[in-house]
Amino acid sequence: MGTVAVIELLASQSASSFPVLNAMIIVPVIGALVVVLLPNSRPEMMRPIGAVFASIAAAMSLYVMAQFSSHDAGFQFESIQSWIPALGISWHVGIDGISLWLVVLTGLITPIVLLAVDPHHDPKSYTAWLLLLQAGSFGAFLALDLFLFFVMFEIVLVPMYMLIGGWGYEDRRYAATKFFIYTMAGSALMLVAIVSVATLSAGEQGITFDVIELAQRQALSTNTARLCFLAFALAFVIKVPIVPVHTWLPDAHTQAPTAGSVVLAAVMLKLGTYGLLRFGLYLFPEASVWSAPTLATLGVIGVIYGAIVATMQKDLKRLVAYSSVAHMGFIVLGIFAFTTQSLEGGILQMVNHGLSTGALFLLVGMLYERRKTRAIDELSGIQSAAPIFAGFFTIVMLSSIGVPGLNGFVGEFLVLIGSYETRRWWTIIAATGVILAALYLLWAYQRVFHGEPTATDEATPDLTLREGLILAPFIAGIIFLGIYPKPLLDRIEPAVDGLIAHIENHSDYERPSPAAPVIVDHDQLSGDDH
Amino acid sequence: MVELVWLIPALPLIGFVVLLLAGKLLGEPRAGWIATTAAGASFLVTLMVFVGLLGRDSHSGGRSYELILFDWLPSGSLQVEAGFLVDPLSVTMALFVTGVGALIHLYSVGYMHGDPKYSKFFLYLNLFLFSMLMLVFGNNLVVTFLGWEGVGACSYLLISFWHHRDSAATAGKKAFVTNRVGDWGFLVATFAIWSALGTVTYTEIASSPAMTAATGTAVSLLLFVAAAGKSAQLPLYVWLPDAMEGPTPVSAMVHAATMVTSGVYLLVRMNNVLTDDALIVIAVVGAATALFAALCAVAQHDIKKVLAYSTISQLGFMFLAIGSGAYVAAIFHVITHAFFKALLFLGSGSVIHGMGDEQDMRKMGALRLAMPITGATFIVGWLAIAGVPPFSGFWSKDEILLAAWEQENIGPLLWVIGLITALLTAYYMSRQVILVFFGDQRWDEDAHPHESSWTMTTPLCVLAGAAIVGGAINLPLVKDWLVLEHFLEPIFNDPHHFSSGTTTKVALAVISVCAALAGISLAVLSWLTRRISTDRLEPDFLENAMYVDSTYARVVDGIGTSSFQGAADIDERFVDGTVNTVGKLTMRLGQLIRPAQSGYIRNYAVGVALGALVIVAFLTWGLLL
Amino acid sequence: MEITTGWYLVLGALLFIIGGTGLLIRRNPLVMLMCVELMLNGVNLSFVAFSRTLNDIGGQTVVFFVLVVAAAEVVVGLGLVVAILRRQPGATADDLSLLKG
Amino acid sequence: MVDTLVFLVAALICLTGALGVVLARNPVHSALMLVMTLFGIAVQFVAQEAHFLAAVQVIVYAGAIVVLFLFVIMLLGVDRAQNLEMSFLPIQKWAALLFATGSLAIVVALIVVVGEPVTGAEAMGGALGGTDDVRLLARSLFSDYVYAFELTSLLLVIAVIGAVVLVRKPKVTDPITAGDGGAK
Amino acid sequence: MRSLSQSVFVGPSIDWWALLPQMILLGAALLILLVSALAPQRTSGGFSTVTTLCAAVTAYIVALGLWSDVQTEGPSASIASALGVDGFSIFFTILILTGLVATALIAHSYLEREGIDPPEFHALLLCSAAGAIVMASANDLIVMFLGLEALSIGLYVMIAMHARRPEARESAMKYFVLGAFSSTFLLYGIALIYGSTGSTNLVHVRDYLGAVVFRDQHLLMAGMALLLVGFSFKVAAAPFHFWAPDVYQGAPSPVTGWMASIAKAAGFAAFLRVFFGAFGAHNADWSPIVAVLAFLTLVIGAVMAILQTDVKRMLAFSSISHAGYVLVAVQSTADAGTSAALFYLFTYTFMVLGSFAIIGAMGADGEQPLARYAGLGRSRPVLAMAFTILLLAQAGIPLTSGFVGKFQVIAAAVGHRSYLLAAVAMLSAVIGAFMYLRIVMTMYVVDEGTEGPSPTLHWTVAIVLIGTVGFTLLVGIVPQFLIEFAEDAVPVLIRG
Repeated sequence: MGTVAVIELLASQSASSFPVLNAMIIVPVIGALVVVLLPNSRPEMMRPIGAVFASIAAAMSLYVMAQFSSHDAGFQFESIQSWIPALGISWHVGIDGISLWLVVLTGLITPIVLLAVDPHHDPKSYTAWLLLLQAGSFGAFLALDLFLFFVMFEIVLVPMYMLIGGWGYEDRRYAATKFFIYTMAGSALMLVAIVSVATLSAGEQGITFDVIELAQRQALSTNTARLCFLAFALAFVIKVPIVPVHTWLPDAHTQAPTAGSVVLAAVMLKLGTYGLLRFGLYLFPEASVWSAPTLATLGVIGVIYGAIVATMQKDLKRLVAYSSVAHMGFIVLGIFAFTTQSLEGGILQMVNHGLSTGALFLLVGMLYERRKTRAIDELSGIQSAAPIFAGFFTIVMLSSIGVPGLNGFVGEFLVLIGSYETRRWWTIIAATGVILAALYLLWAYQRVFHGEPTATDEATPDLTLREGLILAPFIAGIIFLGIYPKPLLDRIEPAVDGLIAHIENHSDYERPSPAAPVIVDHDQLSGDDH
Repeated sequence: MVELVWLIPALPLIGFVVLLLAGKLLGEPRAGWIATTAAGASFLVTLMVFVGLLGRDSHSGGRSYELILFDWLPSGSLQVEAGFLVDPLSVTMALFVTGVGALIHLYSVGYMHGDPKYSKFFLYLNLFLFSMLMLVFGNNLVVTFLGWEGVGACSYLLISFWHHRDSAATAGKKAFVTNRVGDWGFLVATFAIWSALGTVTYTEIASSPAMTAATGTAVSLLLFVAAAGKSAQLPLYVWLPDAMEGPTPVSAMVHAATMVTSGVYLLVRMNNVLTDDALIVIAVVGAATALFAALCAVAQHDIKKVLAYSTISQLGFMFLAIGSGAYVAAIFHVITHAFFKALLFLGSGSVIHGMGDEQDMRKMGALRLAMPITGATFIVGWLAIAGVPPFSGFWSKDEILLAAWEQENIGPLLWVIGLITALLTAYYMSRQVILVFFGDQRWDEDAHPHESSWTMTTPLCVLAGAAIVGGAINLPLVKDWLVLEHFLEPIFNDPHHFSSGTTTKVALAVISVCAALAGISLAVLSWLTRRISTDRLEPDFLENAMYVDSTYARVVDGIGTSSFQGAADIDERFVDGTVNTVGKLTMRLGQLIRPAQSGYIRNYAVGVALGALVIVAFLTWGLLL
Repeated sequence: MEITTGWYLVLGALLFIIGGTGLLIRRNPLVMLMCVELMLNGVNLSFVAFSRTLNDIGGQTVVFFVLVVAAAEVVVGLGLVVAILRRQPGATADDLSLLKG
Repeated sequence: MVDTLVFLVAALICLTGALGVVLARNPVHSALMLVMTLFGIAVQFVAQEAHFLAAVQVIVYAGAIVVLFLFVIMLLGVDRAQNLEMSFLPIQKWAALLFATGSLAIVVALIVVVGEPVTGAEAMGGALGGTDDVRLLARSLFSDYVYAFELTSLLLVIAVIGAVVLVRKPKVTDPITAGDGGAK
Repeated sequence: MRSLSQSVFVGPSIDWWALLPQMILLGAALLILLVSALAPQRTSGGFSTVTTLCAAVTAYIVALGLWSDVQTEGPSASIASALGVDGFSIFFTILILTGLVATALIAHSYLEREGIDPPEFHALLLCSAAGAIVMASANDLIVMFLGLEALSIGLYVMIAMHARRPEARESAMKYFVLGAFSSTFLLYGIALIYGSTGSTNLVHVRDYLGAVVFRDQHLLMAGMALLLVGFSFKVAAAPFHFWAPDVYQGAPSPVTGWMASIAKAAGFAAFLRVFFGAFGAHNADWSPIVAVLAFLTLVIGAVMAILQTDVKRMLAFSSISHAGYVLVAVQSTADAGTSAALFYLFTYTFMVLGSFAIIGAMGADGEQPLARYAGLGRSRPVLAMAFTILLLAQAGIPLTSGFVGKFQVIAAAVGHRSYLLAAVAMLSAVIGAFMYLRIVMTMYVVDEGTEGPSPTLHWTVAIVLIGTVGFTLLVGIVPQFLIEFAEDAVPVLIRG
């Protein structure tokens, strides 16, 4: 019935006035309620119905994508409702090139995951939590009010916590608690910072938590701004996560159910990098420029360190988790290089990482379903038994390694070539990450898929059609983004340029102007060239 | 006609897609034929494009045609298109890539007969051909890199084609990772070029003003790192010998004719940014590699290993040429080498096939009777690589030696090294031919070797023909005969010209021929007529390739693994340990103050009383002070 | 010498302190109650002394309420003591330490 | 001169009584010592011209509360001397000592610094009128403090209920059922 | 107004409406006692409960009426300005009555199960409620003291009523001795304040402190300090908190809920009324001390809580650290801080009452081992979810009232430039979260097949749960109305 209500809502509103972003946040919540109200006697109904709602939200995100104007650097589809006027808080959501694709990703991942992964027990609460997770993530990506953002940023912990705790593996208690506490500890100081920013920049215009407004005011003194930025950064850096505050991630990923791992990797980690962009750079331009060397260094360390540690993992999921650390390191480097290419690449890389790592987790999950193990040394020669499965894995792996023609390369390349302008040596070191990426993934692949299969390996069934259909969208995305990322880049670019301009206005940073190609006649040159 | 360039890579791609979707259904041999057709068709299209290009005016850049398909990575001032560049260089490369490729496809139809993953093999081959063509035709560094990585990935897939063999799997991984080292250089070079010139498109790079000396040298060296990775130069050559784990057609195509030469192609393509300082380095490394590999080849027993090392050595020659500024010579040698080395590999494949997968030359001998065609063609290849006129190898090698001789600073030294290498080449190839086809048979009767099917022998014959006359495309002495040189001229801002007089040229040529003959006769004496005892001619030191590879392995397995493991342990114990410690400390704090909650009323009263005392003291006392 | 308010206040304070200390050192619930009474009386004394200095009757009035409170507390307190000692004869304050940690 | 003497004597009585309450080993003695203190305080009240309060003090405190104490002591038969020493908990002794000395120190300091507490406050509840403090008390009791006065009734009601509830034998005498969390 | 030594006696004017809530409660108490005395066999638990509820509701209506009056005509005072009628007092009256209703409902089934006499219990409950209201609305320190005693003595008895449990007796004794002890400090403080300002009336005290500059204010300061001690004990702020865990654990769950919510609230009401209202001029003196207390309370509460294995004890310690939050707001000495404290207390009352409703339903007191809750998520999903929401609210997770409260507290602290304290508050929230999560974990994360407990949930308790959880979420999502409510409730001392 919730569906009907939403459809009526859609029908009643004209496309222009319809607050589609709010609807995106609300529909999954309604879906969760509907699912909860369903009779327990029909467990098989839960996931499909949940998927319907998730898909409606996904459809809305696609609608937003379609209607999104690629020339507008500002926020689109904005909608502001007064929420807590007493504290200067309003329900302010909007979308721009930076958040657009993360929203779309969130929209698409959830229904797929919902249908893809069978929770084995308690489908009702499982579905409800996933839907809430989708809603929360939407909210976090769309929020333009610090309070609202913090609410969403914090609330998504609960569903994920419940998913890990309720459907995770043997060590789930530890992992779930660690995940929750670690992240909460990070955001604890951020709340203080949020309040401080709002209070200190209240001035005579009165207190507000509106991001755009605060970004324009820039009322904080340098040192205060830096302190607040550090508080923000801590929260996001833990969420990303960046070395050395990354250790919650492997545990969470390893213990989480497949769905949890996928959403965690595809969506939740992005909250960190997205937060750094939207709130770190946007609210504290000077402070972020000031801290850029440090954070870029941490990013590079993450790239190398994550890869090195990943190489030595004995658990496939842990390995993928550490590869996430490495990939996210690239993004952080890109963010704190402040060039169009690096930022665009970073944002693109967020989407790419979502696709490839998400797909990797799905594949590992499928493998676990077959073999009830994730230990690398308990598997071998799977490729002989399950060639198609191996093929899919290979494609995703190559994308994760960053082979051109697949999405992984596009993001990495842009990040690196952009960072080279401002952070030369960081980039040169980070580029060695491409070697290590090949090392750990290929080694793992060799140990799991190559070699002589044992009897049990021989028995491993190949990919079913259903699983193939689940993976298809990921593969399609991986290939498409690898070949034709233009549509994304076009929509990201204005926002990114706007952001950089904002940074330039409020700090001593100046973006490098790369040499424009100069055409010279051969004959003049031929003399002095050698 | 030139506009058809997009078809060249497209055809193999189509073949790939078809096989991907329907490979299993088509099965053997149809899958093979489809792939071969795709390759052949793309060869024909290349010919058409070639003709089209010839039809254009050779001056003022008329022979450079760019076809832009779409914007690939448009980001701010960075504009990377997916585009093709048709110019003499790319077409030259494409011609032999598709040509040799097509032949090897054909050969594989027979060679892979009966393999359970028959269709998959051709799937990979087509994909490889596609990537290779992207590499060649890419109009900018990034597209080239696409092909560059593509061929790398394909070679990974093809080397570990029989992945249930651990050796194969490892070799594939090794090839990919080692190549990645080169790719790092490629990437960084790209970044540097972009930030210096603001473009990654070849035509624009070629027409840009020179970079500062430092940047230029850095870029050149980075590009050379890339090339060294792909083209198996010191110190990154180690993957190539292992790559012989792959099926022989793969060795012929990927690891002899096409992929490994892409390093040469890259440097020639970027000839306008290479600085003299870098060129010297390239020349030296090239020469060293040539000599080193030749020495290693001397003592190999595996028929394919010999060829592998000889490939490395020949690649060294090519880089020697580049280092000496003789880009045309390099390309020339690339082409001739493609002919005879593909021929040799296919021949060896045919031998292995005929011998029932026997690769040890010590178990062969006198096979010319059992497989005449293979034998004859193999001998042609031998003469070509040995540098016996008028076979193709002679011409290209001779030109390289000449270029080395003319190198400004250390020319003579380079030339001597080249000469020795030539001698060694002649020697070990002769040794191989003798061991395989002459002498007394060392194989037991039940092996009963046999000539291979026509699908395998046809390519042999074709390639043999090419190996004989291949030199004709760039004959020295008479200016008008330098077809290739004239054809390639447009891609150079300042074409390289030989300064030596005719006498010098002739003298050098004669010397090199003598060297070749010396090598051959040495081999004949020692291996055929057994005049020289052979036991000291195969030292373990050389057989194990001077232990370079094993040293690498020891380092990687030793320090490498342990340090990585150390990092992992630190992560678990220290980094994560700290986190848990924080939690524990909080608990400890609780434990510390817990005794206060003793349960005794009077203890609690103490809390009240003393608390009151302190507060009162603070408020009153604080004022007193 | 002149007996000023200060003297009375000090006396009250001393009673208060003695009572408090007594409550800390005695474990017999009844005696603890008595100590509370001592403290209350100390307060009463201060109230009266203040009312004298301030020349204000309010202070004395308050003492009444203190008396009432004291009475009520004593009643309930003794009731508790009875209820406890009935079930645990001879129990002291220190014996009531089941709940802790 | 006389009132000085009176004060000193009464103060002495108070303090001895107080110390007696604290130090007597037998609760009965403590109770009697308490009476002594109360008398002393009554005397101080008189010296402060709070005659009526003095009377109330004697009647209510000595006459009612202390008797109640003694009654309970006898009722429960806890009129046994108990050793003070062995009853100390760890640190309790020192804590008590600290409290005593510390608060004494504060008092002394206040005497030294403040000397005579001068508060500029003027009379609020009606000036003291020498002998007829009863009337004044009554007046303030029913004007300024009438609300408090009424509230004492609430307090007494609670006290009554409390006494009844606490002291009467519980109706339900069934043993505490298992798992019901009784005494361990 | 004040009649000095005229011969004719004029009593002070009395605003009966303002008195009505207390009188209704007291009357109800007497009625219950009377009926139960006259017809003991016919006075079931139902009668007392219903009477209590009716009284509460009636008082509620009156209180709402008073609220609107105050909003329209402004605050007033009566009975010789001993009884303040301002937003503050009515805010707390409403809060206390809410708590009363909830506690009565919770107690209903509980008393039956545990064999406690309902009439006396409810009578005492009503009386202590009245005492609490007096505390909140007293403009006179002595009146406040009497209210506090009424509340406390009532509690002593209510705790001890669970006569069959040694824990109950013990905790009653502990609470009594320490309560009496600390109230003497409070009383002494009153004496000193009286001595240094000449009156026990807060209005006068404030005016006097505002007007006079002391030559030496040591008596005043000492008095202030002692008052601080007395109130800190009531709100269980460290280091005066030791009684709380033991007493909370030993007391019958409904009483624990009552203590944790209303007794605490009343304590803070008095605290704020005196220190914010009367001692506002000297806030520079007391604010630092409160800050220190807040720090200790937050940390000790949080750190001790995570060591516990008994759910009741966990919540006891957590309620200590919640007191710390309110203190953080108090030490900011601003209207914003006060309203934040009021908001926090209001929302916390609901959370804690809901929690103890569940705990009471979960079975016998004395000990509530965590293990008893294992698998509740399976056996009683709805109940478990309700508990989870209440716990997460106490952990300060967004979209619950707890978060909004925490947010305002932090805002108040930041407004007062006490960033460090704000940070400490947030971090202790994280520590606390660990403890709440342990409970949640235990309820949900169990190995396959283990069957959780299925306590019988009486409908009265169900009502309380619905109410509290609903309110917690409602305020969490749309807090505006409550924030305004709290902002209008800042104490105003006015001479009547």
